[in-house]
Amino acid sequence: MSGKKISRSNEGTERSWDLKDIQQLIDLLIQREVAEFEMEKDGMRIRILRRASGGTVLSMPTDAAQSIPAPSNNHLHATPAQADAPAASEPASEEPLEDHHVIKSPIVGTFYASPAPDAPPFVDLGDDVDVGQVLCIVEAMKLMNEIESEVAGQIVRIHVENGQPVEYGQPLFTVKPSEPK
Amino acid sequence: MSGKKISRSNEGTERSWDLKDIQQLIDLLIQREVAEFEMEKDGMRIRILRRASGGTVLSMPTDAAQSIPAPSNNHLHATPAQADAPAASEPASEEPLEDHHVIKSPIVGTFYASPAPDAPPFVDLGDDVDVGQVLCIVEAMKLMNEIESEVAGQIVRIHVENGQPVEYGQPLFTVKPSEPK
Amino acid sequence: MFGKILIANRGEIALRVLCACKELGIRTVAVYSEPDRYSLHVRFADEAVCIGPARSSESYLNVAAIISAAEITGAEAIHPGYGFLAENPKFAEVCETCRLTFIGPRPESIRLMGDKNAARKRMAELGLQVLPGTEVVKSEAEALKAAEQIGYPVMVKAAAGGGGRGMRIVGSADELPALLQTAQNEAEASFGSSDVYLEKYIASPRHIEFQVLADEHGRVVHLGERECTIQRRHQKVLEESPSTQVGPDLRREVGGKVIQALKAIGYRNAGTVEFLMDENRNLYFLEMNTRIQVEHAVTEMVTGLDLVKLQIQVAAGEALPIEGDTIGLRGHAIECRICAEDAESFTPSAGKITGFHVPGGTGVRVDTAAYAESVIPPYYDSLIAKLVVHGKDRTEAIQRMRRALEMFIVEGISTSIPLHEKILADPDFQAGKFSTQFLRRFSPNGVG
Amino acid sequence: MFGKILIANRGEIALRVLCACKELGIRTVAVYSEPDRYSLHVRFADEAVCIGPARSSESYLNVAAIISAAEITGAEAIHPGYGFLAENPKFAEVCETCRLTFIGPRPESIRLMGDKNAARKRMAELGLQVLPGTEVVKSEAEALKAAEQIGYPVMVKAAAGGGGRGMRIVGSADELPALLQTAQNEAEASFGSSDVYLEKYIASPRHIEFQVLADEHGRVVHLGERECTIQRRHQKVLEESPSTQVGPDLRREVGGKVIQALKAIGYRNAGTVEFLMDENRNLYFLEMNTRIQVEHAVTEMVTGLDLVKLQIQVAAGEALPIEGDTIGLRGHAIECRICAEDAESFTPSAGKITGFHVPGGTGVRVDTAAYAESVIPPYYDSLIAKLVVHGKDRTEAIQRMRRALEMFIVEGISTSIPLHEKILADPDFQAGKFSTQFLRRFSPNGVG
Repeated sequence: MSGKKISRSNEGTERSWDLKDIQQLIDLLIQREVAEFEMEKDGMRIRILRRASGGTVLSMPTDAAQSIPAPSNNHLHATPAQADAPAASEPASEEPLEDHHVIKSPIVGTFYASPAPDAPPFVDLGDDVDVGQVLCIVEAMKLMNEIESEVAGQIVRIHVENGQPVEYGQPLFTVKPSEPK
Repeated sequence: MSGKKISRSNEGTERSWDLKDIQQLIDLLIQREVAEFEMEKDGMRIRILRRASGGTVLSMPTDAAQSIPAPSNNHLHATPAQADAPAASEPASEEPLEDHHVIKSPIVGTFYASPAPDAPPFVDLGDDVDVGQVLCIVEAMKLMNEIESEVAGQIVRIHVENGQPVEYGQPLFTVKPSEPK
Repeated sequence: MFGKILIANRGEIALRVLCACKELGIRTVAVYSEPDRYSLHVRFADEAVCIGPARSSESYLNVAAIISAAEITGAEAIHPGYGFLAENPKFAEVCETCRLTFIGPRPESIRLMGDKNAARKRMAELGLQVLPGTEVVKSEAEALKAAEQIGYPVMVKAAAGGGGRGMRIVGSADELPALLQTAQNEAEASFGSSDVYLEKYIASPRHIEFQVLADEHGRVVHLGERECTIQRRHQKVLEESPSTQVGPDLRREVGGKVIQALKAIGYRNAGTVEFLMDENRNLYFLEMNTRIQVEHAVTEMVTGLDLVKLQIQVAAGEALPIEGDTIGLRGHAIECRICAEDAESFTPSAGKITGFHVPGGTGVRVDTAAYAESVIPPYYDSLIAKLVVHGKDRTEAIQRMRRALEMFIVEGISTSIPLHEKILADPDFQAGKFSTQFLRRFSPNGVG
Repeated sequence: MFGKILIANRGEIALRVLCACKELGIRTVAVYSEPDRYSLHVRFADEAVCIGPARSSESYLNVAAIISAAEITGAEAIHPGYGFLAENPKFAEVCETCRLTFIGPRPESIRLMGDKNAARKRMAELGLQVLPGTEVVKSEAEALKAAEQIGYPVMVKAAAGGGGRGMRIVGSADELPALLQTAQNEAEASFGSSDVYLEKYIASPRHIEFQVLADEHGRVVHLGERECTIQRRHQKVLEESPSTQVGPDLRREVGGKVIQALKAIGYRNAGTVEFLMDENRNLYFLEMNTRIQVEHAVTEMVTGLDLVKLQIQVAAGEALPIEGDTIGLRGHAIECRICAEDAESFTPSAGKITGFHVPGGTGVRVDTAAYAESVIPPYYDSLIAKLVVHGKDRTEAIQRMRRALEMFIVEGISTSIPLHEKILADPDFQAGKFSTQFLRRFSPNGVG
């Protein structure tokens, strides 16, 4: 989204800021109780906003800039797969581990876990899957689109339920990749 | 009037800011109780906002928070006496020294430096004045209101010119108080 | 026409007057108190003068400072908006003395209407119906006779009273002796005087008002009525035009009487004649407001006129470009007063607005001086925006207002938007069935 | 009436449709691309579905994703807004196939009007005047004869051409042989074909369009005209209704012909018939837009109708509640398209809006999906707001627009507000004297 966070364009002349500098800066701001810090320099821009423990501010986890929140009565937004909805209810499990791979729906449609109503699901939690293995079907306009795994590994989470509508980019499965050989 | 930036054109080359500079700056701001600081220079921009212990930010203390600026074509705002206007033109002299005392107009009206058109002014630059000494007249609704000095000391600045309209709170004189005995 | 006008007000009405001036090519002078330095009425005025500190008595009510501001800026006229100095006859006189045109009625008219009892007597003489009542009643016999004439129910009221004490509603002659005695005792205990009088009692009144405009050449017109029945503690909350209770015949009849009465007192500029309506649609003169009102926008919506421009034009001596009683009211308009207050407790909610989105689209008008990052100071009126809609009929206006309220976002402070949503969703409101008691149903303590 | 409508668009028009649905009590489904996740049309919809990444072809033009979104949410109808899929006959057909009501004309009508040449021929057959012209001219003699019939000046145009190449304006018969030759040579060099044809040349045309509405029961009405002459590179910049050049007689005459022609082709829903007007006020049919247009709001202002609501109602099979040709146009309306672009260079200006204040007050309407802290993405149309005013006459509308532009504040990005201020201040614009060339005077390189 607008991706203006930390854009390092010309990091030649200046000694550019690295993570460690930023960490020190944040610690400094905390220590000195600075509420807001903004700096722009050589195409680089840093903005740090600290929120006091009191201030109820509609923080939208990733897109903190937005002050007008998305609809709360939104049925699709309320599906467990939505990035921001479940964060409150089950934050621990939602936070994808760094090395895990999330398979998202490439289209809008209806999620089917199995090839036919009576058939067993393509995959179950804990199953090992290979690259290219079919994980589910997303039906759009009467077309059954098979969704394949992009990585080899173990299914550690199934984000949606059979028959549930999914939107573009909605997480379907989390796969823990196997150790690279 | 927007003049919300301190832009000192191009002095020297690029001594860029590092963490230590920022730390010193923040400490200075804390020490001097500055709530908000903004600076722009050679494509670099820095902004620091401190929040008083509490949170409810009704503060417009230093104005910088306002993104919609006051009118630029405002004749009264453009008088040299306005706090924010002259900062750009003569920043050194405008910044009142900590121990100096600014005598402001208690009413809206017209400033007269002397008791009558042909008479000499009540006070001149460099004059010593006593507490209660009349410094000028502000005429409002045909009434001549004598403005007295609130401190004893030396007139180091006269902010307005004879016959000039003044608004409530507009600085008239800066007095350097005499040493306390 | 004036070259420069000083606007002696703040907030949305200062902006409203400023808009009219800009459209007429008149330069504007804003005045402001210290906390209002970054207000939009300052931002958009050609000139602005700080007239004092936060406290109204030292700034927006500071006559000397305002007149001085007009003098040092060379303004030729002063528009007082509503509130503050708008109905202060002395201020209007000072303006005259200082050769500044006061954009409003003559001081005499303001003074007459400021004395509510005198105004009622005068308007009764001039043909307007007032609530039937008596002087102080000396005896039970006299009270019974008077009540018979007025017609039951009647209200016994303490002459020195207020706040509901010494007041009794009497439904029939049987009840009168006992209740008269109670009221007298209570009046004696509360106010040190047992004097009471009788007045007709309206159980479920509606508040109806007529907008008028008069020029300096003897022309007076009315622009139809507004329904202002939805009130909380005598503060209007929501207004409409036209009223569902006033048809063309009643409008013509009462409007005509209003015009005659105002011609008789030589009224000029804008004004509003307020009535109480009983269950039989009788209208009783209550009082007259000698200024532009908060709710003038609903009249603008159904007439297509710009009332503030017309105020300025007639103050400059121009003739009213409108024929009396020929105004056609088109469609239906509703205004919601959006206040910075808690919707449950009604306590004011000042502070910084962190997020702000005003609704737009067909038939929606918003008058506000607020914006994202602006600060609502705690010193003044809590009205932060007027949301006004126009529809082809009342049904469409209600639907439009509901969607507009839903799309009005104010973050950082609390507002009365939820209260308005409740009103608009109420079946009785939608059916047009309500009285000044209506809002009690939404009040935790039953105070309307 | 529909229970749920999917809005296949973004920005202000998505919000506009959403408002109409809310007022009709219809639930709404928004669709959005990834960067639009925090847009107001998502915020205010009852449901919202992400349909793809930023690129339009994969989101707002992605027919499969939009149809799927309608299916999974149970929407019964789709409103396409303007742009994107609004004039795509295949999309309208897919909707039909999927038993979704496409809120717009039938696919055949969209297809007919999408072929500009076929549309012109058909409308000429049905009685509308079109620009006189020829097929490809074979010889100088034939060209001279045809030009005589058309009347000078004429335009020689490359049959395969575009972009001004192979085009020559011919003022008289003397000039024709040489210019014909030049045009043919240029056409040959540019397009590999020397074929040219002649068309009547209008030096200072005005762009006039008629708004129409048709229901499914054979009723077609027109809602008067809009003047859309102020254009830059064939993009409308400012629109008005009515046109200073169209009086009641011309309106009735051309409006009547338009209604007849559209009845003949069985047109339904909203549409706009565009004309070029020459110096003698002859109107030549140019093309028809088979959708709601950006500038529909000026027609709403002068008619008091809600065109999007009417679109939905007729799509649901309701009869038009309007009699043909009985529409009275009240007052005058102007719309300025406020775009996120540099006012000098016209390059788009995307980014975050840091300060935002929309003007309000009498006679001002703003349609926008922008707000303070919102981000204008660089992927889509640069239109961020429509500022529309209504006045009792054109003079008042111009005064009102000037003050509204002055009070419209957008910080953080550049907008076309300064360009509009220049247009409104121009004496020729104020006098109503302009052609489609008007904006060249404000362009550094003279490109209008």
